[in-house]
Amino acid sequence: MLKISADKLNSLFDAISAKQTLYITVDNEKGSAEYKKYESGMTLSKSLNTVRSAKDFFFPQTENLADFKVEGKNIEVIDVREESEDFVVFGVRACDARSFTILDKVFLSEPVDSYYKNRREHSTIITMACTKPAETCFCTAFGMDPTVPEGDVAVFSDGENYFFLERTEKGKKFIASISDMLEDGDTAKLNEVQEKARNIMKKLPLANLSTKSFGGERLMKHFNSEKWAELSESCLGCGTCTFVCPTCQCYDIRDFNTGHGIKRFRCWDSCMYSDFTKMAHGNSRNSQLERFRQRFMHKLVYFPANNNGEFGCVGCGRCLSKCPVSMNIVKVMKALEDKE
Amino acid sequence: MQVNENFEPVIVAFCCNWCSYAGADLSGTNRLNYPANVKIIRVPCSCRVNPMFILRAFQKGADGVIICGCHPGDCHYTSGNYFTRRRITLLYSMLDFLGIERNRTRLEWVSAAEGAKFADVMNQFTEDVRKLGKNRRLEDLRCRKQ
Amino acid sequence: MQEAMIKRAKELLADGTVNRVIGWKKGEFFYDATPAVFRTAEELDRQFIFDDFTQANVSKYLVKESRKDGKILAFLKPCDTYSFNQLVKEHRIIRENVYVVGVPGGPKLDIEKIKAKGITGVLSVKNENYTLKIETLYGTEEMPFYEAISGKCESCKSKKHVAYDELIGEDGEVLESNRFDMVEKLENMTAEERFNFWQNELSKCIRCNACRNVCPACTCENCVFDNPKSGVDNKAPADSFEEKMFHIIRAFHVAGRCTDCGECSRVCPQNIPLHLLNRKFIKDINSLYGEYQAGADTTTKAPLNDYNTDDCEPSIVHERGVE
Amino acid sequence: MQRIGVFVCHCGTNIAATVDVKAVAEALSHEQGVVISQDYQYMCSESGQDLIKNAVKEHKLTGVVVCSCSPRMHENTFRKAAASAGLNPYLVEIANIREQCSWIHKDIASATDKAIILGKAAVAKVNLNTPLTAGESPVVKRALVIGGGIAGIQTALDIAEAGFDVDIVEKEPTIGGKMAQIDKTFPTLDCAACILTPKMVEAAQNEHITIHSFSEVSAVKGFVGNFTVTIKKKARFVDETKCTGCGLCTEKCPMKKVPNEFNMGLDNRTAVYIPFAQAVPKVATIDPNYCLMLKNGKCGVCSKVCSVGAIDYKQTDKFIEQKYGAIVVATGFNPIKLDKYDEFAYSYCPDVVTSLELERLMNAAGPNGGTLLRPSDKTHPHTIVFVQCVGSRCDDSKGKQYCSKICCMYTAKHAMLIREKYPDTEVYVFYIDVRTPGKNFDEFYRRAVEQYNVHYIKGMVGKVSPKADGKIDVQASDLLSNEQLHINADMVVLATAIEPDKSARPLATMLTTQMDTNDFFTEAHPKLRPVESATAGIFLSGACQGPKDIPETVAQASAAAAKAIGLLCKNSITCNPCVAHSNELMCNGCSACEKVCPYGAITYQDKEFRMPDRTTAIRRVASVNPAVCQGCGACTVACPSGAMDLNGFSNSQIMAEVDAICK
Repeated sequence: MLKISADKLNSLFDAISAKQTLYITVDNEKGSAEYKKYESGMTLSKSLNTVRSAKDFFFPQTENLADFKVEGKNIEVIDVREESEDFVVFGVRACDARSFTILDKVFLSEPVDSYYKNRREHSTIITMACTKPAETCFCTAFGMDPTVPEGDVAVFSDGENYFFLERTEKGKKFIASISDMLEDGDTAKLNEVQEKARNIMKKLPLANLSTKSFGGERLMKHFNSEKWAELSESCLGCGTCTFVCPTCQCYDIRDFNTGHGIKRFRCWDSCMYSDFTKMAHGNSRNSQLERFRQRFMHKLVYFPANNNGEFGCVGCGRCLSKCPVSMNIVKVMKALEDKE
Repeated sequence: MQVNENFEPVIVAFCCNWCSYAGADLSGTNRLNYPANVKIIRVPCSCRVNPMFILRAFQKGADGVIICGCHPGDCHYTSGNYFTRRRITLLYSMLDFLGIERNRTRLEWVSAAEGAKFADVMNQFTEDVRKLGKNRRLEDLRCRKQ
Repeated sequence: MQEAMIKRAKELLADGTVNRVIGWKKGEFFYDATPAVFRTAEELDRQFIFDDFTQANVSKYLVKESRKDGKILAFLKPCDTYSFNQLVKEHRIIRENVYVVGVPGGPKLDIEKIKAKGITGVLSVKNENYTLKIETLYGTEEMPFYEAISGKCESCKSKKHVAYDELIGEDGEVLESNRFDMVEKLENMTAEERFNFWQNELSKCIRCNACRNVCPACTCENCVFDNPKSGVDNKAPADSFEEKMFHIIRAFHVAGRCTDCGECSRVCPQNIPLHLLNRKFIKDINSLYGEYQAGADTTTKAPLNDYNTDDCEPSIVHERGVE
Repeated sequence: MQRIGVFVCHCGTNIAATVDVKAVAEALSHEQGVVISQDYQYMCSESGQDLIKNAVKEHKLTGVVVCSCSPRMHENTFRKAAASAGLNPYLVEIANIREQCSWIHKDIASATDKAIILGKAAVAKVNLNTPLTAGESPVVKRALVIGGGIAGIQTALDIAEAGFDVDIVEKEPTIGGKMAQIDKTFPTLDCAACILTPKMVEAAQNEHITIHSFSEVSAVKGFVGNFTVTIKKKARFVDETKCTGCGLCTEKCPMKKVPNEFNMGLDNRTAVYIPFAQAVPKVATIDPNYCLMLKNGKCGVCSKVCSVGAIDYKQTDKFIEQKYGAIVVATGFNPIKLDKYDEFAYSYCPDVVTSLELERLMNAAGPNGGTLLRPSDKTHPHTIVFVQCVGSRCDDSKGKQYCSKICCMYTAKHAMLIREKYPDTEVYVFYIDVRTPGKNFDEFYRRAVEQYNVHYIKGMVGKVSPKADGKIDVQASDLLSNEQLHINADMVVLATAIEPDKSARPLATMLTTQMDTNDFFTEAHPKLRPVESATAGIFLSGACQGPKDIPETVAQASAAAAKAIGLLCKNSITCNPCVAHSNELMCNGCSACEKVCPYGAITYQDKEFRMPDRTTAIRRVASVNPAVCQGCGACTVACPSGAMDLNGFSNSQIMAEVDAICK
């Protein structure tokens, strides 16, 4: 497999960023990881994952859709879409990489979301295989192998070298574009590292989490479960889980009056919010129980019902560590799963 | 700091109906000049001024915000300006804490008889804000004029 | 302590003093307890937990719980009792419907602080003579107890319970804390440094509303930021203004009411030190209008609903610190 | 859909000379909702107003903006014009382009730009205006006067004279107050009782006046025009309707050692008593602290001797509730307690007395029948020292910071009366300043010095020490000659500071009126509304508002009466519609608004609501009484949820103005 030694990684980044915009994961001053536009001298984060997911690249928190210019009583509509440039994201984990497939199902099916599509097409996703999963990880429950992540290119580290594996056509082209910096490498040590990681996977506290109790066909059983009252009791109705979630894709469209025109923008919304899908007649889900149920039913029942059994969760574990009251999808799954 | 001579700050002045708005009228009656940058919004009492109004002004492009009310003890509603004083002191202190320039905000007590003071205050405040230049630290980029 | 609490809760359930108990429920791991209402002795035995990681302040839940049928037993740590009192004072909690049992406070530990040390795959933590022995998927790690103390406990203001019907364990004292040190440090920076500090911090905000929704002072029926009729409603951080507006106004709305419980910063997924905004107001109020601790009692007039005829002028801002 | 008319006034050349009015009208015609935009020479003229009226009708306007002079000049004019054309007057907004634009700017371009922006702000605001209707609230044609001293009596008499019913609530068994205790009045030296008691009788006999003596106000609800007051009639154990005031019971009562408060405790009265001969109502009262029957159940003499059977040992406090349109506070004053002034030996030397005690000592109805004798040995005093400013103008916490105002004059009066009656008595007055502003006041003081040879010494008394021989050593400094003095005195009289009656503070809370830090009631405006409190319908009479002498008190009492009559004359009062209102769905019930309301206009109630999650809940919500709210808006900022908003100056209206100005 083609590889680059760890000490040359930054020169690789320099080379990539000379051609197109490169985003890598870096540690911020508080020790948590985030995606940042690469600038010379930045070092790749050693953290397992970023606090915010990689969905931001394709589905940013706020996005201007159109401007309306108001002059007197005339209104002019201005298309504000910018031509996206090609960009590379380096260091995406398996879970986030899988989230793109889920988001694609939403945004790229008819009617296609052209804003999203535009960014997807211009992106090259370089994933990073996991070697040290956290106790909150449960991607395996959704059929992922984090030691061989998806993406355009998968990168593996054996501690001394980074190995590059093409996974798509786009990935192949990308590797070709940097091949002068890569060399063939011995994967013996890598195999060891991967084997070790796979063994850890089996020992993870959530390794036995099962999705077999969920899916479209279980709709009424789960919808009518009495457990929701207890499960949702502590929910604060904030949007933390939604906003750190790599697969949550709901948004609101709003107009902002700048004083000299209107900006129509969309922004992330959360089904946990009391004003979510508020319409002229009021709210469709009026209690926190209903809102809470909606979020998890969507991920575990409605989404698979509409997408050939694919769940709307990738097991990244972000909501497990970020929920202010430690309520999360794992607790919901365990409470609702078949007990026999 | 470099002063841009051509920069014309947008200044919002909230004036209480009973003292400061009348003071502003008096400075007009006495033909006392102050810059046209100052635009007055009439409120019943300085205690009607919600911190949200002040932030809103900065968001939409104001470079300075000044609140004027009756002198303490003279409030038409007996105690309104005492509440104003506490609220606005704390708010201005918070804006300062966030690094917003101190001279962009002010509170002055101007009575109905103090037309000259009103003009002086507005002249001084406009100059102070002009020196600071455009509000950048508390602006909404979407509202920036092209 | 946990056993004593369960025992007492079962007694109070049994003798009919209360029909529910609010406390903390065991999580998936050792550190992720969830605030929960327990209705039976069996539930308490099976799920009730009180340990180094049960940080959450349950007083806010009592806004709703105290309006339900029957009395509820609430286990409150010293800091939680301040929030509780403040909510009673504002008529948000119906005092008669709550039986408060004061329980000892922290220092609580924060799993995030352990993880921030690069320790991952954490399976259990043991405190041995103020050294934490941490079992992980990758072997055993150690770190000093004090480095894992939760941010809100690091500058604890009081170990005294200001409201309770009974106590388990001893009551403590109001403490001399160093909680204003960071505020002071910022005050001593130049305006530009302060601006850069906050610009950097607040730009991380994702407007998830965790700070607001966990805050025991933020119990509005309808928050101005959610109310389209308020004219200031917004949902998203945008171009560096909305998040400033949100956090300034939120801090202002809780000024004189915030008890400094520290929940806002604890829950922020982006680790923004939001409590510093509230502490700035508390520090200002203390120095300008006299020492005031929100929630210390249920009668004192809140500083922003009060005044003295000889209060200082806002120009005092110009006279202090660095521009 | 809004249909707004904009009218730009030239004001002759006042506006038009510096503002391009045509450009303003043109620019505003493009604003949201504007259907007509015109300029005119004089908008306030009749034809200018017609322009508005016609446009309202012709264009079916939903809002009007007049760009003209200050709204303080002609807002009402234009509101009336709009109203006469059928448009709600509160749909009119004024852009002040004269006082705040054309008159202060010289440059036409910038003045015009500013005028356009001010006009845009007014249009933005009027887009959000809502029709407002001034509410009306009926006026109960009855007044309550709290306190039956000279202030209360005068106010009650004046209100009754105008034909309105008025009740006096007096906490003592008789009306008359402090003036009844005074011997002579300055500067005329006429007898206080001779001028006061006819007024007391007049009050008692007036068919419009009801006197509730030995009573207190225990609760006040309601608002201007419609107060509901609970009056506690304290048990006096004598049936007022039966007692004839014959006084036989007081003669026969065996308990004769009760300190007589009317004579400042300088002599004794019986347990059943009538405070003084001319008391109104002249009804006996039994003091339960001393009555043997009430204390031990053994005696009953008064009951036996009472020929009309008025004695009722079983009487209890009674509460009556009455509605009033106006309330006048006349709670008066008291001398301060002197327990902190040990240097004057007041607490242990009986010959050191306060000025009010001296009044009783000199009064013909007093303990000595009008002969001035030392309280200790009943001998004639030959040297009397008066000490001024005892507790007044103090910087320390012992006394009051203010000047008690009346002491200089009554001391001159005392000195003069003593010198007149007892020429062999030497009188010394130690003073900081002598303050005698007032008609014939300075002449009066000069007479004391020049004709009566009263020794006025500028300086303070340091120490008063009773000596073994019964004399009193007064140690003082003479600031003018800069020497220390020792005066061998027989009596010392302390001109004690006065303070508001202790009942005033709880009363102010009940009335939601403001007080200053000294517990004097605060007037609505120190110059222009001196007899009104800031709370509508509550008026101030006499020393409860600040230290006053009798003529001033009476003048203010009549002024307060006039204000009360002005209110009672109306059948209903029109309320300012620009008042706060609470959106109950958003109200948290936290009471923040209530705490900042200067008028007590906000009350809370528990109401049942259907919640968004389809449950019902009882919530505590605020409601604003529009008749009491004055529209300051303090509550709107105290309210974190924005439930509280202000008509005419709503959050969205003000923000629309901000937006228009900043864009």
